[in-house]
Amino acid sequence: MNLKEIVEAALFASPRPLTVEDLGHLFDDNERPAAEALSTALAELTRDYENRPVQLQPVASGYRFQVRAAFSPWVSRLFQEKPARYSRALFETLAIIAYRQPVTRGEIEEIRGVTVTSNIIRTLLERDWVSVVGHRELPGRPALYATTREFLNYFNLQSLDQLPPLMTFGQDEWPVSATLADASTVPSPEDVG
Amino acid sequence: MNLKEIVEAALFASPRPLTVEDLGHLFDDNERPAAEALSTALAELTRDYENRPVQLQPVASGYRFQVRAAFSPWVSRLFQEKPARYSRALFETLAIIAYRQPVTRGEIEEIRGVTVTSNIIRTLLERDWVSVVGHRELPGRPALYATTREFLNYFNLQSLDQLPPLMTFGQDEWPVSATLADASTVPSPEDVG
Amino acid sequence: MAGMTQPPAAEATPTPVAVVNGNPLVKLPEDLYIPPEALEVFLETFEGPLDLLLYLIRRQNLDILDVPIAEVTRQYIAYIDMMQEMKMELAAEYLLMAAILAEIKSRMLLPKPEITVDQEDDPRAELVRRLQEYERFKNAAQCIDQLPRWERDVFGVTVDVSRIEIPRILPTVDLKDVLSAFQDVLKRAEQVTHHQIQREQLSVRERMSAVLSRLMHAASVEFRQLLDGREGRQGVIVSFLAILELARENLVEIVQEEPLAELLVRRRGEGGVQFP
Repeated sequence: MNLKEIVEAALFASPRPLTVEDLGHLFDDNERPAAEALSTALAELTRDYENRPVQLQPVASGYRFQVRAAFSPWVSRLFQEKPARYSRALFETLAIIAYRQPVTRGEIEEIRGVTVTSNIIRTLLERDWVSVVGHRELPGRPALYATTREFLNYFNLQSLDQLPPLMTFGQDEWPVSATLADASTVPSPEDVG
Repeated sequence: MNLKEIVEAALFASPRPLTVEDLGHLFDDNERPAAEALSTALAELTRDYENRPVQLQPVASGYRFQVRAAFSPWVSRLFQEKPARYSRALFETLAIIAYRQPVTRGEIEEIRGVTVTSNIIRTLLERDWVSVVGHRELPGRPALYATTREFLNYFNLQSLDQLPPLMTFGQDEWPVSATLADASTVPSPEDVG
Repeated sequence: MAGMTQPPAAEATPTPVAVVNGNPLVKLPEDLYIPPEALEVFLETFEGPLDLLLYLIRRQNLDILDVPIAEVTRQYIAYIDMMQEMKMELAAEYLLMAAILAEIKSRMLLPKPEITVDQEDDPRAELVRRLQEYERFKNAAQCIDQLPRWERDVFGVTVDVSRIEIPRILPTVDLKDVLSAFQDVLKRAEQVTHHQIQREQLSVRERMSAVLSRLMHAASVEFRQLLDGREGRQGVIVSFLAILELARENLVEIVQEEPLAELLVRRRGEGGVQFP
């Protein structure tokens, strides 16, 4: 059991980075190695782990072992959380944007009767389901939101016309399948914009 | 970046033991290696780390990297909190549950010739070393206790088979070599349990 | 591990000394091997009567299968009496065992009904069985105690993963959820407001967004560029309606710089004004 191995064991076991001083404290006073000996061990370990999946990394608060970023595609799956579910408020906001576009947040709130959180708008923008297509010439120049081509792609629509028409509201069931099957005769807006 | 390196990186990164199945899930469906390939990687890694401060240990919940017991004199100093000590009474109770499971408290008391305190049972349940797996159809429907996977993980075991065999009648000497030879077993009054 | 409860005293042959009615503090029997100061921890040292009996037997290397019951009983009772003399609280199990031992001893003294004594008829048989059983688990407990233990002997590794990038998995959404949410909105709107949400051609609204979006990049676009003949008649109508609606909502203006010049669709606001 040599010094380098003890240092290696401690660095692996420690939940936080360790300094040369921390490493010294692993030993009894009368057995404590010199700081240079510990530094040498750290330098050698750094070299030993140069081409390994784990590397010895000096950071502000000491040395720690770290998994190389290159392994992210696989290792990240250990930490991936189950995706959360979106709120009903988000669905409502998205639907209003789809049917009433281009529309401002204020207008959405007027229809919904409740506030639309920035969080919802941000999520919809991040998903690239809606985008800002302009601003209304009103105080504060509120952004005008519209659905995107990505929105159509995601929901497997060729054009917004494939959404059920407003007329059918009030029925208990959405005739979604029927509507989707009814291919619209209206050309897609692909050539515009 | 080969399979062995990916497995190595994941095992170092994971806060819990990983099974072959867990390791398979690091990959996309169409890139998932065969279970044998993963097992081979694990076997090779076990060999690679044979003489290192860190070892690849199979336990009940899968494989984990851990710092070898030989380094505990130094490594334990990293942690302020001293590991809990447990009484002989607790270990006798645990041993009876491990070897005789599922077993009731009354049956444990019959073997030990003395009362098993609620304190002991509570500690074992709190540590998640034992759990209630049913009730005996007797007056009072006494709980049946069994050891858990956490018990095996904690004591570095893959399965109950790996427990030292119960001494057979007539044998005066216990096969000490099967266990760690150095640990002291003198009970002390401040023991937990 | 054989010596776990044995004090380091030198071995001695048991001497027949009676303690019971004497003063135990000054006249400790020499074969008890427990110094007076250790009596305090007696109850913690032994895990019950079976443990104490095993200690008495093992200490003297007696054969557990042929226990000299009289001798062991004498020693056992000496301990118990000593505990009681010291007014230590004694678990009921210890007294029960004393009674069992006394009973076995008396049965051993009775004349044997037959010459060949079956092992099962041995009054000690049940006690021996229990002692053996207990000893097995006592040893097993010691073995478990000596297994390498997590966070005492072996330690988990903690390797930093801050360099690992974790892509977020986004929730999947069913169009039906969006639509049924919208249905709720409309129902609410009907109840509370004068909001008239009438049927509109979604393709027009869609095209309105497209025109606006195009004006994000250029402050103005020629009117005819927004009407693409390749879309056919209906496509042109949709675009036309969209532009009119945008103008009505004051989102764009349709301008002509000079007579007979190209009709321009210009976005409202700073950008539009600055257009040459």
